[in-house]
Amino acid sequence: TSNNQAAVPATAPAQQSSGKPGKPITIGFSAPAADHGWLAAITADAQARAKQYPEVTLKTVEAGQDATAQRAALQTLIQEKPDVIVVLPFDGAQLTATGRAAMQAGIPVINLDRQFSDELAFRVLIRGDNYGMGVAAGHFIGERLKTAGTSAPVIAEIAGIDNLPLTQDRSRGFKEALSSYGFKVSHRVAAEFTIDSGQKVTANLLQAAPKLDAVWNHDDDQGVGVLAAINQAGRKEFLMVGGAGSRKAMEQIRADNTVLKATVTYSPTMSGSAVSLARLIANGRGIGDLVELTVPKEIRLASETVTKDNVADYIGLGF
Amino acid sequence: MTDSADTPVDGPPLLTLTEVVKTFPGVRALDGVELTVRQGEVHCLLGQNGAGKSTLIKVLSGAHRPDAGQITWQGRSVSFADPQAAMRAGIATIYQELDLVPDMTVAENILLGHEPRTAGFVRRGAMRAAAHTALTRLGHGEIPLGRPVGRLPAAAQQIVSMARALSREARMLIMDEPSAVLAHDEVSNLFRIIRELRDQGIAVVYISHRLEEIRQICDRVTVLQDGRTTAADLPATTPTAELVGRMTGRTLEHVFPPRPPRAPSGELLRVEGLTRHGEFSDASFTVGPGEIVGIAGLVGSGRSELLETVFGARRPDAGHVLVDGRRLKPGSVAAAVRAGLGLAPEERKSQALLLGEPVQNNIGLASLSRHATAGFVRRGAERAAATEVADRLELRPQDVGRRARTLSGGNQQKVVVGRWLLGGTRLLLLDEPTRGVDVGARAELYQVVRSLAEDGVGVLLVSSEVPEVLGLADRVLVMREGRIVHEARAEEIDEHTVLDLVMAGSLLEGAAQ
Amino acid sequence: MTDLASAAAPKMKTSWWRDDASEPVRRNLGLTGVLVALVVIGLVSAPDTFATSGNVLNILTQASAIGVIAIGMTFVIIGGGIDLSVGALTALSAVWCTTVATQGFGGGGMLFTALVVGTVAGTINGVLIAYGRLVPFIATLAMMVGARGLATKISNKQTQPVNVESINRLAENKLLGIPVLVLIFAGVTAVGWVVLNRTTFGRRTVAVGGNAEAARLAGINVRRQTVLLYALSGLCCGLAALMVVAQANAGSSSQGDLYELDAIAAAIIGGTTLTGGRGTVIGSLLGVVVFTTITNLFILNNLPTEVQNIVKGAIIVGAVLVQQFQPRDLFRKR
Amino acid sequence: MTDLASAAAPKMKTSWWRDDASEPVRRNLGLTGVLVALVVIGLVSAPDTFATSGNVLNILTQASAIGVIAIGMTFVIIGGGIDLSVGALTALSAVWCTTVATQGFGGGGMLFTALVVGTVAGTINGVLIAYGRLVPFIATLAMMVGARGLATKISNKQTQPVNVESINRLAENKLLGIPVLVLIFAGVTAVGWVVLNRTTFGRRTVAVGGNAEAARLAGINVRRQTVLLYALSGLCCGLAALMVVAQANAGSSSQGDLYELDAIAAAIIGGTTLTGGRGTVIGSLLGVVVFTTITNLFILNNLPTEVQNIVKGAIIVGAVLVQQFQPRDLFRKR
Ligand SMILES: Nc1ncnc2c1ncn2[C@@H]1O[C@H](COP(=O)(O)OP(=O)(O)OP(=O)(O)O)[C@@H](O)[C@H]1O
Ligand SMILES: Nc1ncnc2c1ncn2[C@@H]1O[C@H](COP(=O)(O)OP(=O)(O)OP(=O)(O)O)[C@@H](O)[C@H]1O
Ligand SMILES: [Mg+2]
Ligand SMILES: [Mg+2]
Repeated sequence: TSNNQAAVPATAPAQQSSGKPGKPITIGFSAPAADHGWLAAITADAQARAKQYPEVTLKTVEAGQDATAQRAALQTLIQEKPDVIVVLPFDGAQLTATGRAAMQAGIPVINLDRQFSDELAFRVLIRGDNYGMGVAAGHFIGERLKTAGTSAPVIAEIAGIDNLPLTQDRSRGFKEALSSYGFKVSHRVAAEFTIDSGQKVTANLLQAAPKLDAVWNHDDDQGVGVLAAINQAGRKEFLMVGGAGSRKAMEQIRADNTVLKATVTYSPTMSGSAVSLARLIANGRGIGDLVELTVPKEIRLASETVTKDNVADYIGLGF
Repeated sequence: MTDSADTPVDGPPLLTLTEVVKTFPGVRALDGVELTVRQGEVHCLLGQNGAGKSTLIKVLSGAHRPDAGQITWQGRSVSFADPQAAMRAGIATIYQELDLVPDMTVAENILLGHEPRTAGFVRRGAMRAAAHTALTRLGHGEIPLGRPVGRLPAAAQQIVSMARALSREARMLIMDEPSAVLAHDEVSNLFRIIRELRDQGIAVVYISHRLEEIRQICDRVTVLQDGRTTAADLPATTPTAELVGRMTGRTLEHVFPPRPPRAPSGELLRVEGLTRHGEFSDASFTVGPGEIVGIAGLVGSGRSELLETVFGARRPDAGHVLVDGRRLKPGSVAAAVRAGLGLAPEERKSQALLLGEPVQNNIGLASLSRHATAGFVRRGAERAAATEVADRLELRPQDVGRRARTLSGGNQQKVVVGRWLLGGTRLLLLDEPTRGVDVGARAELYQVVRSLAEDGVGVLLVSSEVPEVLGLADRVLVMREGRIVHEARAEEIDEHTVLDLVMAGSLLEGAAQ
Repeated sequence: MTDLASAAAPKMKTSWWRDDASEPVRRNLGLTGVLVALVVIGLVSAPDTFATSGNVLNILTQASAIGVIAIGMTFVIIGGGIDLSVGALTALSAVWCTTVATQGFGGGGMLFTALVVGTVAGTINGVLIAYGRLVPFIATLAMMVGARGLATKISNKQTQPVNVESINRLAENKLLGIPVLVLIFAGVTAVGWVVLNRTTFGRRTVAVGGNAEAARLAGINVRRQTVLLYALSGLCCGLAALMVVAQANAGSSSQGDLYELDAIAAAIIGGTTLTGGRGTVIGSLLGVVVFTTITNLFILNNLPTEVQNIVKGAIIVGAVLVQQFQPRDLFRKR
Repeated sequence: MTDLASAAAPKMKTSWWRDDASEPVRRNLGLTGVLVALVVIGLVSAPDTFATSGNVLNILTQASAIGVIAIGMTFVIIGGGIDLSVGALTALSAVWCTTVATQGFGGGGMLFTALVVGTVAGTINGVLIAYGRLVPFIATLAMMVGARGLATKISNKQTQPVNVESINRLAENKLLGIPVLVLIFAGVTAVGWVVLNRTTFGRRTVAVGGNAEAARLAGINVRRQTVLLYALSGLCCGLAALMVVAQANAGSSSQGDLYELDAIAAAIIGGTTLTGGRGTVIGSLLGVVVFTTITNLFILNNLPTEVQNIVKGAIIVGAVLVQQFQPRDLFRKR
């Protein structure tokens, strides 16, 4: 399945810095459990990555359905004293206390993607760039419409779960990027990161906007539903940009037979990298080509724009 | 029994109702009622099922608000906004429909709404004491205070609601058919209390369908018909014929239809050694086609259980039931119904009726497939059949489209019996069929049962009213502590003997406990 | 006293529609009123988009899957139960009928699978409740959790795209200008109405829900009826699952999320009582359409989600109040 | 006379566990059995982690917030209602009490705000139901949607970190080695038990739920009682909100998600009947602990979620069956 492909290209850098296997290492890993491709890939990539290192054992605890459940999971994990903990929290702020607790217990915490509200709660933060994602989508759409010479275009945004801070960051980036072209978002709907919700809100959205020029959909998972709705309405007049970068989305971009012309990445491979960093920290090493002797405090992935032209390079990373 | 007519009371009017009107959707339940109750008298309300008695007392107790009319209580014109108001004014009520909370204990039910309390905390000791006093006053100290009333038999539940009314400080006590669920001898016990109350100057409004009770306890009688007062302040000595006339507008010649001479031949139902531990044991008897067999016994002697077990509603621990010599599948109502049995259970509301459904659907319930083709109900046919049954039972109001909830108690009973008439039943099991049914309707029901018998239907009748058993049945079984202790042809046995047999049982039982 | 007198007057006038027998009708009248109100709001707030045939059909299409489920739910609730597992069963059927293996059998095979899976799961609910004597709430809650888990396991958390054209095109297809999905919904509603009001099955359902003991003593096999009811609900879920799959062109364990809430809400706002024994198919139909219309209105007017929810809450309350309103309430407490 | 009397008295015809008076006890016995079974499973499957005091306290802490809500829910259900809004009210109170403005007043101010917000919202539920005559399901559903929306609006979709030390440390603080949160839960349970079993308020709750008409005829103000019940439930949500906030060191509109389901499930599995009039506080307490323990077991054995859910469904069914099992059923069908 997808995780293998995800892992393969990520292997390359691993070899350089890892060198010979060190002492056995236990890495605790916790991510929200959700029926969602991206989150599934996060867990899968971490596991695939861990397999690369014979001395590393990855102890995954599924975090259940909400922050409370994940807190319970982490507290149990802390009691088992792994060498490092990699955690993608449901909500950074709500799990900061637990992160801090782990650090105080002498376990370095690698904070994946959703940032703790307290610096003391993590040793390394590695995350994607939600704001940047919105910006990328905004620029792509802006450029396309400008070159097409569309004046006062109708631009719609299909957000994910709306009361997540990350959704807010994405929307903000999108809005600000568009405004640099003098454009604005004229229709904004929010789905739930699920296919169903994607289909429903889009079907309604297409009724609300009889004519569209561009659409940004935050999430390629719900994108399946979004595209289904668009096909059912037989609409073709606009271009659409996806988000996160699922394999299916990239295939559609390559095939270029749908309204989907691009997607802005938010790659789950970061969890693979997090495992590698965890290993380095456990061994007190730094990142190979960097001067520093230890792993830096923060790493932020850039959100790249995958189009027909460069899709070949990225399709391997699609989840 | 002392004839209370020789103690005429002429206190000042405690309560007067003038021109009271209460309408329900489609019905004028009360249509200008006049009523005067004097201090320290026992005032009886008479009327057919649906005459408006219960509605009237609900108006008095603040449970319903009248649409029009004047209520004068102790000389002041009042309108009770809710039951609290009426209670504060000193009116306590025993409602016809048991007004208890099944999952609360006897003690809690008795003091519900006026629990002895300090700072919101129930004083449980005081509560139990008060409850016990109320119960012992009714001669029932033995009812366990800590048991949820839902687990008491109907009779005991009735005692509990009476105890509740008594536990209030009242100037007037209203009793809506308190004797309906009481066995013959419980009633005289009840009368003892009523007289005590009367002698304390408390007015009692008493509703019953049993005219002989009126004779024993009442000072004055008011008769209602179709929500109107047809006669006020009659002396209790008024001849039965006249009372019935005022109630029904007709004259009632005989209550029990004549028994045909011929002894019924053959056998329809055979019960052999039927037993359910703790309820009844080793019951064996037969019922022939066209034969009416009555079962007499005390409340709690296990007659209902026996009936329900014969009907397959309960699974016997031993013994079996045969119809036409073929064994019935034990514990299967469906099998019993297929074999032509029909049961009119004891608790009509909880065991028999779909209160929210039209009468038609209630009557048709047991014979759905009979009026259906390929699973589709032929509603025309069903309606016709139901209407016919309704006519035959003189249902009031006749309209079979009416919801069962809105029927008066007696008429609801008719609906339950009607269900089996429609079902083409060959053996009818009746548990307390005339409970809460008025004189006229009773006679009609007896007629129906008898005519069914004449059409060859076998009938097994359970009743706490010995005269009813003796008057209607061809053969009588006496039950005691769950055993059939005596069997005789109705002509060969009299009320006194039956009571003796029944008593003996309870005496033993009393000794045992 | 005077207030009593004055209170008497209006009573007679209004008595006809107070009559219990006509009550379901009245309730539906009420809901229809609510719907009309929503339409007016739509016409005013989004004049050029709301009334388009496209949008109306869109609303009905959105309502179709959940509507089918709501019909099944209506039967269960009238029968005195409740089914919390409908959402999960939809997901399970959707996932099961979109596995690569199943898709091999083509559209027919997928439909068959969806229906069987739903019905079997529903039957299990029924057996647990009727013979295991579990409280419906708990039994179906367990099924809800379990079925969702099973669905996730089968799909291995992946979205399963559909390659069967007949299914993929189902959502686009129209008959006489009406989307097939809407026609299915209409069909199910019609059948549901007939079954409830014209068949012995429907009668037994009402009897079992209204007074189980009475039904039992009238010779009705209460347990069998109960099992059938939950099986029916499961069947509806299976059908709905295929409709959802057709709309999404994919099956996923995340489908049917919280459908149980929508279905129950629709049935209850449609006049079905949770205590069982009464309810109408038409009411549930209207309930579903009302909810879907509300959502549509929000998006047409481009309202932010949080505002949507606040307003939605208010609308629900308003709707029920409108629907309950009776002139006599002005004069009467009881 | 007296012998007749005794005739009317019910015979002791059944063994003790059939006697209704002892039924709640029996049910709780059953649940305790289930709990014991779970503990055994824990000891076997995770010998070195499960029995640690740390883990046990962890379980109880996890149970505390939802437990407090379940107690309030128990009262509402016994009173013949249901409250779907508890999760949303928790979120609303949590968000409201963590706004920068509120935090200005310190811990006390936050507690006060949380309690007031919860209670007021609960009271609105009660008024809608008792005086607006809305079905509890619909009224609280509307509140659930609306309150969640309002919470989102107030928090402006951001998580609100708490800077008040007293609150942030609340979750860590212990008294005699027992976490404060657990103590609060214990306290609420105790109070709940006393109120239900020893006060007129409690008894009237049972009366209203068991037979509203009887309660009315007995002079109980049914409507007032109803309002109070929902207010109480709201109050519990307010308290729970503060506990959740203390654990998360933050308030968010996503908190309390699906708590309504857990709370209702806990109450019902604890023997409270949805039809009202019957239920026990202890039962609900056990119900919550059972559910939390199940989750904990899964994490200790770190099963993947989908498996967790499948097994969980099975366990729930099993638990209830165990708890219902009565020797008598072996030879007596009724
Ligand atoms: N809640 C109600 N809704 C509609 N109609 C009702 C209601 N209660 C009573 N009625 C009607 O009012 C009339 C009087 O009923 P009521 O119960 O007072 O008669 P009753 O004299 O008590 O009869 P019974 O002797 O059988 O108890 C009947 O026609 C009955 O159908
Ligand atoms: N719901 C109940 N719970 C417990 N015991 C009951 C219940 N109903 C009846 N009993 C007991 O079962 C036995 C039979 O009761 P039941 O009232 O059916 O006898 P019965 O002869 O039919 O009296 P009735 O004349 O009231 O019909 C009695 O000992 C009674 O106490
Ligand atoms: Mg009456
Ligand atoms: Mg009986």
